[in-house]
Amino acid sequence: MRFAFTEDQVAFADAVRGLLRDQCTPDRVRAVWDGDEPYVRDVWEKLAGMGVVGLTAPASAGGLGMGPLDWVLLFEEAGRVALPAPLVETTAVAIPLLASLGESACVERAASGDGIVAITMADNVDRVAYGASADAVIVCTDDTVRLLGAGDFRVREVVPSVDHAWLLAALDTDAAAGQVVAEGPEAADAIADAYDRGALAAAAELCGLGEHLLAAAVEYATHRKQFGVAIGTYQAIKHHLADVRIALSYARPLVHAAAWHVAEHTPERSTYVSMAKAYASDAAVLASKKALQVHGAIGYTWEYDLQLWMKKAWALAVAWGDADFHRRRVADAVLG
Amino acid sequence: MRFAFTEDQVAFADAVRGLLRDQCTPDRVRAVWDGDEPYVRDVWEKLAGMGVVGLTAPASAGGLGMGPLDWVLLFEEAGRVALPAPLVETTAVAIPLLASLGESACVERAASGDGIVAITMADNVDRVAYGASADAVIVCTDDTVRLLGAGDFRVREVVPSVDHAWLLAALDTDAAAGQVVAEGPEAADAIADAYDRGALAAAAELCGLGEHLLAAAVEYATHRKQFGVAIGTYQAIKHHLADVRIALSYARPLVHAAAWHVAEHTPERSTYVSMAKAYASDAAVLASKKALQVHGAIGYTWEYDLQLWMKKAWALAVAWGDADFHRRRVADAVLG
Amino acid sequence: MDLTWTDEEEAFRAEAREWLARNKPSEPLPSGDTFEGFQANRDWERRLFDGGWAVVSWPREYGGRDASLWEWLIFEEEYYAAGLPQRVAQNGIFLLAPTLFEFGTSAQQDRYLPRMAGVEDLWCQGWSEPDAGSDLAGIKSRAERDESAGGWRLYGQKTWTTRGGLCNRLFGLFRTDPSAERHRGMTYLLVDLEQDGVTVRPLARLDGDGAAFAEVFFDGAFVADDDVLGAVNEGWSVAMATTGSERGLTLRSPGRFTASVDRLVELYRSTPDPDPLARDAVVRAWIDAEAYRLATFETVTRLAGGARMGPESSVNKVFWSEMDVRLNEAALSLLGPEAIFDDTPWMKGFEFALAGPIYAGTNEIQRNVIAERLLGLPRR
Amino acid sequence: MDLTWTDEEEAFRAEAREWLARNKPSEPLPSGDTFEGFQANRDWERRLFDGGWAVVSWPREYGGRDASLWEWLIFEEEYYAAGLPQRVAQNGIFLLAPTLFEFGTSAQQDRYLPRMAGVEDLWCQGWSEPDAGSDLAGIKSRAERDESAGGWRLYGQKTWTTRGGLCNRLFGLFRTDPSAERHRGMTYLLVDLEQDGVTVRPLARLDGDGAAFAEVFFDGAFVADDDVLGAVNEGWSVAMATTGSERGLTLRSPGRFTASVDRLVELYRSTPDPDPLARDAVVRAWIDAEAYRLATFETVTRLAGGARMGPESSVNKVFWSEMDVRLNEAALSLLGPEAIFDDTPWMKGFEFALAGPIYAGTNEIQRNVIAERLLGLPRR
Repeated sequence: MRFAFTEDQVAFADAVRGLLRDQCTPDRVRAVWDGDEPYVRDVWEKLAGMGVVGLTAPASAGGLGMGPLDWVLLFEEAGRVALPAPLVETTAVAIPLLASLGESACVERAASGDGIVAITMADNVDRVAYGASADAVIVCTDDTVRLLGAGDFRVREVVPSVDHAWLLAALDTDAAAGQVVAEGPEAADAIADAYDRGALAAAAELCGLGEHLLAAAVEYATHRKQFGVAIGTYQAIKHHLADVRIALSYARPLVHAAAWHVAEHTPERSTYVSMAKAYASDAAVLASKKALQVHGAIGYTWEYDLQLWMKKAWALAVAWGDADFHRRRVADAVLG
Repeated sequence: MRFAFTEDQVAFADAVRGLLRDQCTPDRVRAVWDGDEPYVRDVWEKLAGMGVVGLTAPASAGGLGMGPLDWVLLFEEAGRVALPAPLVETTAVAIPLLASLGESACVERAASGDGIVAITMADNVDRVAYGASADAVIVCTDDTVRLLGAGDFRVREVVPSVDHAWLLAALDTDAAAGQVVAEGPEAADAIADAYDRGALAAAAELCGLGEHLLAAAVEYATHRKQFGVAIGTYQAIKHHLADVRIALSYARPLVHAAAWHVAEHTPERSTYVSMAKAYASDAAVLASKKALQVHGAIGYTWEYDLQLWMKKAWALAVAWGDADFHRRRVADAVLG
Repeated sequence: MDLTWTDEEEAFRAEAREWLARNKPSEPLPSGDTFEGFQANRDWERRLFDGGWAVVSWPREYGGRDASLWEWLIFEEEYYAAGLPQRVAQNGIFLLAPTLFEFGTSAQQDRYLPRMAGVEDLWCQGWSEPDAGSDLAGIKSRAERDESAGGWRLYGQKTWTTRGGLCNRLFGLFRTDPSAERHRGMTYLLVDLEQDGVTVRPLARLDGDGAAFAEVFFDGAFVADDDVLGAVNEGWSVAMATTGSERGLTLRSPGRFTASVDRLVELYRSTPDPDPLARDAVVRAWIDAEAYRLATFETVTRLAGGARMGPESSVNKVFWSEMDVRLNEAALSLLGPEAIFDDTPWMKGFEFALAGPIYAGTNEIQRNVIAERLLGLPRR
Repeated sequence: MDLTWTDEEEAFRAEAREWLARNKPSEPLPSGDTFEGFQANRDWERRLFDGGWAVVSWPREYGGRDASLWEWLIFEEEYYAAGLPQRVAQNGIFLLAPTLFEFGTSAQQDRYLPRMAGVEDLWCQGWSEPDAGSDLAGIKSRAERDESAGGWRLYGQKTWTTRGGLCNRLFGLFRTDPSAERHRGMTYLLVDLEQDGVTVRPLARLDGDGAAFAEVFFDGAFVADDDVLGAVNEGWSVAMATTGSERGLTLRSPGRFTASVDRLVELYRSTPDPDPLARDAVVRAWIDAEAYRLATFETVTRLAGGARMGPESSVNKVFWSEMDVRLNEAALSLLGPEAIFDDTPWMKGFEFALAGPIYAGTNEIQRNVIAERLLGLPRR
C-alpha cells in the first residue's frame, strides 16, 4: 500500500503547472471566451511540445505511453488555470480509445498537437464539444465506434455552454459517413473505458478549479476590508472557506484512487470513477458558490475573472455525468 | 384575508402558557421520565379544569366544541414545556373522532380528564402510545374504528421511545374485542381526518419544542464565557441560532395555515398538514442539533434538562409521519 | 383567521388578470438589464402606467389606485403568473418611493412620484462604494456646501448601481459633515445624473447582461437644496427606511416565487422519467414558496393592523434569497445534461439567484442582525 | 501508487481475523460506559492483550507486535468488522501512549505502558474544566509545590472526564506557575485517582450510559516528581501532541466507519421497498466512508515517509464527526417509523455521533484552525 505519486509524476505536474501559470493567463482564457479562438492554440502547441497532449499515445505514435496515474495530476493543473483546450476530450478520451483500437494515423496527428479529435458519447452529433474546431470526430453509439474525418461532417450550429470557452457544436453528417473503427463487444468495452477516463479527467480538472477558487477567495478575504478589518477575520468567512477546504481534501483522494483503479483496470474502476466525479463535482460547485459569496458584488461581474473558473466548474460538474448520475451508478454497484 | 388569531384564541394560549410554565416544570417532566407516573396527572387535571383536555368535545359532552384554530396555539405551548401527557392523542385525535361518530360516553369521560383515550392507526396494537395507562383504546384499521374498553385489552410490554416520557405499549387483545364504532367509507374519512389532526397537533408541538430549544441555546450562549467573552458573541454561534430562527419562523405559518384548512375542511387540508409536519419536524430537529452544539458537553449529559426537549422533538418528528413521508404526500398531491 | 379573498379582492384579481392578458407583450420581453432590451421594458412599463397598473398601492393622484397591501400582493401574483419580468422601474417605485412618501416634502412628491411611476424618470440607488459594501457606514462620497448656488457639490464614487447606465436619476447617501464619522453626518440626496460632473461606467453582470450595474463618479455635480430628502446630516435614518423595504416585503413579493415554482412543476411534469431526488427537490421548492407566501400573509396582516417591519425583515431576506437558489438548482438538476447550456431560463435564473445572498445586505450580515436584534445575542 | 496489500499484510489480516473470530465474546458486549457493562469489556480487552492484539503498533516489550501503521489500520478494520466495540482502554492507548512514547522517561514508559495495554491501569483524560472547554488554555486547576514530599499537591476540578468513574489514573494539565497565564505555566501530570484528596462524581451521558463521564475534584492529592510528563511548565506543548492524535488519525480509524457503513448497507438490503431518498443517503454514506479511508491511506503514506500530522488533523476531525452523524441519520431515515425507539443500535449510534462535533475541540474551533493555519486567513 502506497498512496502517493512517484517523484517523476509529481515533477511532470510541477512542470506543467509552471507552463500553464505562465502561458495560460486569464487574458488568454478571456480570448477564447470572447470568441477570438476556439481554444488556446499557442498553449496547446506548447503542451504538445512538452509531450502532454500526446502523453496517452503509444511511443510508436509519438506519444509517451502514459496512463491515468501519470496524467491525473496534470488535469488538476489544467483545472487550476481553467485551461480552454480539449485536454479531456483529446488526450484523456480520444487518443487512448483510438490507440487501443489500432487507429494509428489519427492518433499520431492528434498527439503532435496538430489537430484535435472531438468525441461524442451521445446518440447523436448535436452537442459535440470542440466539434467546430476538430479535424476528426469520434462518434460512439452503443457498440460502434465511428471516426469522422474532416470531410465527413459540417458544423450546423455552435451552442454555448455556460462556460463560454467550452462550445458545443451541432454537426451535420450522414449515418454512414466516416469509418467504423470497432464494433461489437470490443467496441462497447472500449467505449465504457473511454467514458470512465473522461469522467476521471473531468473530476481531476474540477479539483484544480476548486483549488483555484478557494485560493482566490482566501486571497480576496485577506485583503478586502470592511468595518476596518480584513473580511477574512470574520468567522462566517472562515467557516465558508474551511468547508471548501474539507470538501476538496476528501475529493482528491477519491480522484487519485480512481486513477489507480482505471490504470489497473480493476473490476471496481467505474465505481471509483463515479465516486470521484460525484465528490469532485460537488466540491467544485461548493467552491464556486462560497468563493462568489466571499467576493460579494465584485465576483458577480462579467469583468472580474472569478467567473471564468466558476462557470467552467458548473459546466464540468454536469459534463461526463453530474453528481446525482454518478451516485446512482455507485448505488447500483454497491446496493444492487 | 386575515392571517391572525382572534384575541380570544391568543388569550387562551397565554393562559395555558402560564399554567404550564408554573405547573409543568422540568422536574415534573423528569418524574415521568423516571417512571414515577405515566403522564403528569396533576397537570392533566388542571388542564382539564381549564377546559383544555376536553376542548374538542361538544358542549353536550362537557367540552368547549372548539376546532383546530382554537387549539393549535395551545399545542405550541405544550411543546414549549415538553408536556408529558396525551394531549395529541386524546384531545386532538381521539375525542373529536369519537364525537364525530356519536360515541358520547367515552368522550365525556375523556373530556373531564378522568380517563385517557389512546389511539393506534397501525394495523396492530403493538405500539400504542399511552396504551399502558389508557382506559380506552381506539384501534383504526382501514375502514373500521373499534373502541376497546378497559376490560378488552391487556398490556403485554412497554417499549420506550427515545423520549422516555412517551411510552409505547404492546397490547394483547382479541380481534373481536370491544365495540365497532364505525365501519365503511364514513369510518375511513373519519380516520383520515383524525390522522391529519394528529399530524397537525404534533407539528404545533414541534414548533413549541423548537422555540424552547432556541431560547435555551440563546440563554446559554449569552452567559457561557470562553476566551473571555460570551460564546454568543461568536459569529458561528450567531449563525447557528439565526438558522434555527429562520426555520421556525417559516414553519409556524405553515402550521397555522394547516389549522385553518383543517378547520374549514378544505380539499387541500391534508396537503397543508403535510407541509406543516414536514417543515416543523425539520425545524425542531435542526433546533435540537444546534442547541446541543451551542451547549457543548453540558447538553450532552443525562442530568441536564436539554435532553427532555431534544428527545421529545426526535420522537415527534418521526411520529405521525416523518418529514420524508409528508413530503411524499405533498408531492403526490402537487406533482401527481 | 380567514384565508379567503373577499369578493372585492377577487374582482380586483380578475380585472388585473384580464388587463394583463390583453395588454402584455405578445413575445417575452428581452432582459431589461441590457442596453438592447431596456427600451422594450420601458415601453411596457409605460403601458402599465397608462393602464393604471404601474403602482397599484399608491394614491390615485400619483398614478396609483389606492390599492391595499392585499391587492398589491394579488397584483404581483398575477403579474408574475403572466410571465412578466422584474420591473426596470423597481428601484424607484419600491425603494425610493416609500422613503419619499415618508420623508419627502409635498413638492418633492409632486415633482418625482408621477414621473417615476410613468417611467419618465428612472432611478438608481447610490448606496455602495468600492470600500463600503456590507459596511455601508463606511461610505466616503461627499457633498460640499455651495452656498451661492443654494445646494451641494458631489465628489466621490458609487458602485454596483443597478442599471446605473440606463437611469437618469440617483438617490443616495453622501457625507455632508466632514467632522462626523460612520453613521453620522450623511445626507440623503436626489441627484440628476444628466449633468456635468457625473460619469457613469456600466458594468456587466455575471450572466453577461451589459447594463446591469454601473460605477458612478461624481466630480462637482450639483444637487439643489430642494433635492435633499429628509434633514441634512440625517441621511442614515432616512435611508434605513428604504433598506427595510429592500430586505422585507416589497422587493420580493411571494408572487415571484409561486410563479417560478409553477414553472418548475411544469418542467417536472414535462421531464421524461424524472429522478426521485429531483422530485423531492421540486416538492421542497413548492413547500418553500408556500411557506414564504403564508409568512407574507402573516406579515401583511400585522402591517395592516398598524405594525412596522423590524429586524424580522432579515429573516425574510435570508429565506427568499436562499430559497431562490434552491429553486433554480432543482430545475437544473431536473434538466440533467441539459443544465450545461447558457441562456436557458433556468441557468439565467440560477445566476440571477446567486446575487440574492449578496445584495441588499449579505446574508452573513442578515444573520448577524437576526442573532443580535431578534434573538438578543450579545454584540462583540 | 499501489493500493494493494502485501502478502505479509494479507497474512497479518488473516491472522487477526482468525484470532478475533475464535476469541471474541459469543454475545455482543454491553456498553463499556456503564457500571454494569464495564467489567465484561475489561475482561475482553485483557484477553486481547493476552493474545498480543491489544496494542499492535507498540514495541513487543510493552505488549505490542511492532506492527506498522498499515497493519494497525488492517487490525482496526478487522476489529470493527467483527462487530467489536470501542475500547475502554482507548484514552490511554491512543491519547496518552503517543505522548508517553515521545516525552516519557524510560522509567515512566516501563511503569505505565504494559499495565495500560493490559488494562490493569485504566486512564482518563483530565483536560476540560467547567470554565475551560473550547478554551482549553483557560484551565484553573493547579498543582502546588510540596518540596518536602518531592512532588505536587493538586487542587481544582476537571470535568467531562471520559469514564472517570471507572479509571484509576488520570493524565491532565495543571497550573504549576501561578504567575503565568494562558498557555504558559502548565504541567502535564500523571495522577493516581485512588488516593485521598480525589473525589470522582460520575455523570451519565445523553444516551443514559451512567459511567460515560465524570467530574473529578482535587483537594490536596499528591503527584510525585517522577509522574511529571515532560518538563515542568511545558505541559501545553506536551499536551498538544496528544490532541493531535485525538483529532487526527488514531481516534477514528477508517475501519470504524467502513464497518458501520457495511451494517448500513445490510439494513438497506433488509428494508422492504426502501425510499429512493434513503438509497441516496446510504450511498452518500458509503462514499464518505470510502473517501475517509482513502484520505487516511494518503496520510499514512506521508507519515510512513517521516511527515508529521499538522493542522490538517482538523480537516479530518470535522469530516469524520459530521460523516458519522449523517451515516446514522441515513439509518434512522431507513427505519422510518421504527426510528422512534430508544436502545436500537442506530438511535444509540446517532446519539453517540452527536458528541463528535463537540468533543476533542468543537467543530467551530476546528474550522477556525483550518481557516487560520491551513488557509492562512488572518486571526482577529
